[in-house]
Amino acid sequence: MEIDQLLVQSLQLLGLGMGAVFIILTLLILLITIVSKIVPEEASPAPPTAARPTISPDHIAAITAAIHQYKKRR
Amino acid sequence: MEIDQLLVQSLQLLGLGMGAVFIILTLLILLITIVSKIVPEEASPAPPTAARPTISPDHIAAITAAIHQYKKRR
Amino acid sequence: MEIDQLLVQSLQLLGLGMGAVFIILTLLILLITIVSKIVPEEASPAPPTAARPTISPDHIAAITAAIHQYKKRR
Amino acid sequence: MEQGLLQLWASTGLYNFTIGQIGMIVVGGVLIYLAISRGFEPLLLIPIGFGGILANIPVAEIAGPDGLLGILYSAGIESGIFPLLIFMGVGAMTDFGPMLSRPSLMILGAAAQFGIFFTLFGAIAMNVVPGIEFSMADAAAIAIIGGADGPTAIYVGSRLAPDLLGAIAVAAYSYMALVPIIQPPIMKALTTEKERQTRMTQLRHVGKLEKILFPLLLLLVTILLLPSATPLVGMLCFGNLLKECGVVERLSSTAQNELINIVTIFLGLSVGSKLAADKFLSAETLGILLLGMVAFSIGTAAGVIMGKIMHRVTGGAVNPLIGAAGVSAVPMAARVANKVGLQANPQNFLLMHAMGPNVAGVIGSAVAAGVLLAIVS
Amino acid sequence: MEQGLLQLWASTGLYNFTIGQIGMIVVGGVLIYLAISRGFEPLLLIPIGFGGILANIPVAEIAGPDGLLGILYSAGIESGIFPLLIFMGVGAMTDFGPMLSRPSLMILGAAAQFGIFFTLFGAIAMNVVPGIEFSMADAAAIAIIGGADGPTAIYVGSRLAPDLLGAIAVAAYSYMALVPIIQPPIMKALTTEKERQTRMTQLRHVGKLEKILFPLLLLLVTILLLPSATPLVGMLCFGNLLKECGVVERLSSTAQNELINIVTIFLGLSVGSKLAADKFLSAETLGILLLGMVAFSIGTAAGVIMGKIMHRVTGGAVNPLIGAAGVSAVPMAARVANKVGLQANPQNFLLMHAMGPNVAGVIGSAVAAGVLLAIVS
Amino acid sequence: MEQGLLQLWASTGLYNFTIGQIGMIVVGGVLIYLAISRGFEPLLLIPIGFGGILANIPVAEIAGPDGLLGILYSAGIESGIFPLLIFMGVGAMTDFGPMLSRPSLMILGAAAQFGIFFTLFGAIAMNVVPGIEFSMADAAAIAIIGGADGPTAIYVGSRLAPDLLGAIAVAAYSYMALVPIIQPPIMKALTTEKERQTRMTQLRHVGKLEKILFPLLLLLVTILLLPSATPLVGMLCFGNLLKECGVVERLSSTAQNELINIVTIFLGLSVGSKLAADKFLSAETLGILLLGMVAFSIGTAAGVIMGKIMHRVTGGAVNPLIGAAGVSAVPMAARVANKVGLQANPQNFLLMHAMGPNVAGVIGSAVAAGVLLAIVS
Ligand code: NA
Ligand code: NA
Ligand code: NA
Repeated sequence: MEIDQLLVQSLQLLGLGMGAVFIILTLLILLITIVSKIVPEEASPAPPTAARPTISPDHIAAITAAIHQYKKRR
Repeated sequence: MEIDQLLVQSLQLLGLGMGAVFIILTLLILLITIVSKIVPEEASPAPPTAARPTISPDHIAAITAAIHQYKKRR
Repeated sequence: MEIDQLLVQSLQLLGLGMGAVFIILTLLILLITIVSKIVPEEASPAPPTAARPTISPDHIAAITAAIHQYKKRR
Repeated sequence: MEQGLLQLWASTGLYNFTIGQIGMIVVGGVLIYLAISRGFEPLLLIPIGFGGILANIPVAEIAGPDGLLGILYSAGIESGIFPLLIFMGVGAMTDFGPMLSRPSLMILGAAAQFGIFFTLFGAIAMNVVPGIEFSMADAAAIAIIGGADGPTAIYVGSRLAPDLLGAIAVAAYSYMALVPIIQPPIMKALTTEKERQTRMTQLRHVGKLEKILFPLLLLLVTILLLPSATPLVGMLCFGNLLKECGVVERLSSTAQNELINIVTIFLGLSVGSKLAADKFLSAETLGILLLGMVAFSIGTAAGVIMGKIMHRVTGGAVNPLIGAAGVSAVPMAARVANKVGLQANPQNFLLMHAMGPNVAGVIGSAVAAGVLLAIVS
Repeated sequence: MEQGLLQLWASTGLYNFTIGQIGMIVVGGVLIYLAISRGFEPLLLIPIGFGGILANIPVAEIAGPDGLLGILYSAGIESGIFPLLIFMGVGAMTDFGPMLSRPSLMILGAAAQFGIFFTLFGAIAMNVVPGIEFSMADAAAIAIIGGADGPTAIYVGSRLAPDLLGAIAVAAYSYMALVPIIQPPIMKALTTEKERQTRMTQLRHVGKLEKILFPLLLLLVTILLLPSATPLVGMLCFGNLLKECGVVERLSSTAQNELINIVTIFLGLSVGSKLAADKFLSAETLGILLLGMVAFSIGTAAGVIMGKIMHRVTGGAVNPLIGAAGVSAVPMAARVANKVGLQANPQNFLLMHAMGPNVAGVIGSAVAAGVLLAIVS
Repeated sequence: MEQGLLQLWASTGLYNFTIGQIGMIVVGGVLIYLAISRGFEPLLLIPIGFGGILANIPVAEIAGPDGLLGILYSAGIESGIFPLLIFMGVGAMTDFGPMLSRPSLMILGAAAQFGIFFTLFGAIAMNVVPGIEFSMADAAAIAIIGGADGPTAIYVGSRLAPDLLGAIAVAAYSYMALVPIIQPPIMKALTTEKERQTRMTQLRHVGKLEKILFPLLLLLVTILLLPSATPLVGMLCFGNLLKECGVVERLSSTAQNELINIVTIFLGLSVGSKLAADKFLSAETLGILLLGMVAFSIGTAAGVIMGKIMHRVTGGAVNPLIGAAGVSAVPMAARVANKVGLQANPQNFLLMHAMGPNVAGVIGSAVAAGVLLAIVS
């Protein structure tokens, strides 16, 4: 293909591509905004609670046992 | 194949299949029972010991160190 | 192939192989020695420091929280 | 420019959608919804549902031979590798202790397989319905839903009726999730209040050596009598041996964690790739869903009835409710048995007693799968 | 003996080296050096660099069709599986919360993709230089470097211009590592001190349900408008759904840890296998490196300019610096925005505000990739 | 019905067994027994033994081209991928520090490779025994057992003599497990009490940079002199670089944990698939077992003799016992050297001193493998 033709085609791609990117992201902005209005407000979780799920009951059991052993050893 | 023939065949499969399942599981019951008689009785492990292996020495070391740091911080 | 020929060939392989192994490992000894001279001496790390990195801040946070919960439960 | 725009427009989903694809994307979404908000076997139904969505996207050909799902399907499902690795992981996660401590209860896990073979018959009979045409292989693949065991169903389905695999897998996992709804009415209808109140004696302790020997014994019996079941049973036994032998902890841990997780993701997506509109949206899928329900119900009933027989024979030492756990659907069915038992008698903890028939049901349906593969294929 | 010695000598590297191979082994060593001592994206550049060394060893043919790297390449890159699995892992690691809390900032992630398409034009224009010959497919593959997203670049590169893949991947990851050096001068040149001092209000809390719905919405929009982007976007959404749905913790954990680690090792080595001397040591590689730099710079500039526009439009509610994060290069570009912001105003914490455009940039470049794949291939 | 019964009976193992298959299932069972109750390299011998059982099940064809083991074998062993990934994991687990702190001891790891090449000669000589016919390739594959390194043996075996792979792998791992029984008598016979009492001075500290440079140096030397060894040595170096460079902790961790575990399971099962009766139950297997024993013994002796030479040359600074660790069999052989040293002098801790020759032995046998692959194949 001639370079002129390629240049024209790449300019077209620039237009199409940026167009697609903007259209899709704009659509997403709209949808996200709509969803955030529709979705019932969550009670924002209290900070101390948020920390809890990272510690599984197994972990706590293990740590509890470890503390036990630690105390016994001394 | 005619449906009649298929129905007959599927009835045969019902017999063969349930037969195989029962024979194999019954044989297993026998074998398991025999094995449980032959195998020397294990001293059943004391319950507190059973809990221990889930905490590795590394873990205990880590936790011990953590308790240390925790105490120091306060 | 005649077995005599194979035996001769395997003797050759013995020579070539052991030669290659010794040459390569000797070369490595030389290179390692040279590198150990060139590379600036590291301050050898203090032993207590070495133990620390195995406990991540997250871990400490988790354990701290666990200790908290443990204390509360009692 | 105009040409480019046209080309882009012609490549949009909006331009290319068929109604069937839209339907299947909705089906995929429903599966994901059920998995997330109703807790329907999410580990499998989320990947399957998502795979179903991806497979029905126009133009992209993700389930085509060069697409991600197509490649995963042919590498892992067509070859049988994925379900076998899952079975290995299941073996590495399963404690056969409760079963070994009272082996006679395994007979409950045998009885419940009646659901499979009755459904086979039912699937063939369904051929009288116009629009439905099940071959013997199709019928066998559908019947295995009654095994209430996901990897077994996918393994048999992929071997005997790959076109129906999507519907079979969806039915199998959906009904496994529905076990708490399907089973209790059947269990209650077939038992008296007094039977349900039966308490069972504590289980004997099972030694380490017995647990190590069991997978080897199971494999041996299967080799001698039903080699066609050995891929499934063998991998189950291998996984269990890794777990019980105590000397390859790192392999056992990987088999029941990272490896099974990786394979679950791939298997789910691959199975989802079979949720293609033309195969799924048909009278046959309705038939499969209906037959799957029948299979679960009959299996449950057969297990409970065998439980009643054992109740009589043992002079009341067996609570017939645990027979329902024989369908497998591990560990859901055992929990259901426990729950129904607690309703009859709040002191009546059947969970560990039901685990025996429950895991025996896994073996039972693997054996049933072996029979079907040996004779039908 | 003599013959054996000769055979052995004729099989040494010393006897068989070409100057190009030596050059590429040095290049591999330099990449490893930069990764270790400069912290240049070590997770990728160490495997890529090492793969490059292995691929240029004479005689051994490690990158040949029967060698380890060759097999990995054809199984994982040619098929597209590796970058897609990486994208799944990225999805499972990404918190879209900051983006969802202020969706309008996504427009910054769109603007920064201008770097991609401007570079496409530049690559075609570069054909006037003698010795450089870029087809439209080559140009598109090079342009995607401007997406500042590794797996996207590798996916598009492997589809459109596999011969250039080595150079494209090296350029993409190198410039991602160089973001803290490339971006600040551009950001400062295009903004006033006062603009950079702009403080932004705290982000609203985003609920769990919004986070679960987002990957499904994103997939839906992509399906409708640009199916050719759905392999990439789909796997990103799948990974993110695993993370956010909260019911498949073990799958999410595996996807973002072991699985992505395994695939990263394989992907890096495979990409390195494309650092063959005859392909890499050419004028075209210089062109690619130059164009990659242009792509990053233009993308940054476009993001910042769009940031200035938003600054005006919103009456000063948006700090234009966060526009630079729109190129993606997660999370490096967001950190750079934060750092430059702190220089202007020590109370000005932009990190979380920049994360929105930052992850939007990932989506933006996946969309751009979809356009290129739909029209060019 | 009758026909179905016959079909089922004709598909049982009982009906189809050959005596050879029964024999091999027993062999598999013995391997598993040794692994579990004697601690014989259980990580490999349990999967190999189990794979051997599965491969000899009649009818099921699990080791056939469409069976699980057959597929794993061709994907991972025939291609060489599994042993190379294991080697990467070994690299990521190996600390070359003790070797680097006193590099001269590496010569012990060279000397012990004499076991390999002497065995090559022995295998060819064994052709005079009727019923045994070893080609040069067979002999080379058998000889590598003397390298006392599992993945190297499997890699070379799969390249040069796939039919003998089962026996070679079984011999290699069995003798590695038997090192505490095979080595001490040889070590004691060749050394005086006084030599064994020799204490060694503390090791110098090895810096981080030296550790990072070592894998690159090793690779460089191998590239220059013996490219045919670079697949093995390269992956070892890659793994070690991941470990030592300190910036890709997550890749290093995955390489030495989940990834090597997964590959170990697959590799073991695949190797087991080569325990087919017709190949294994032959005079040649006996020959291989005998030659393997010879290889370990000669390698041990050669290492110890070189140790004695170094003892003299250094004026008593080297305990000759650590020469035995030069065969590799990491870390078993180093522990054996330590134990025998403690018997002679309870204050004599040789473990860390023996680790140097021990890991040097891994490099030595990889180099030997390179020579064999370059000249024999
Ligand atoms: Na079942
Ligand atoms: Na981007
Ligand atoms: Na060795």
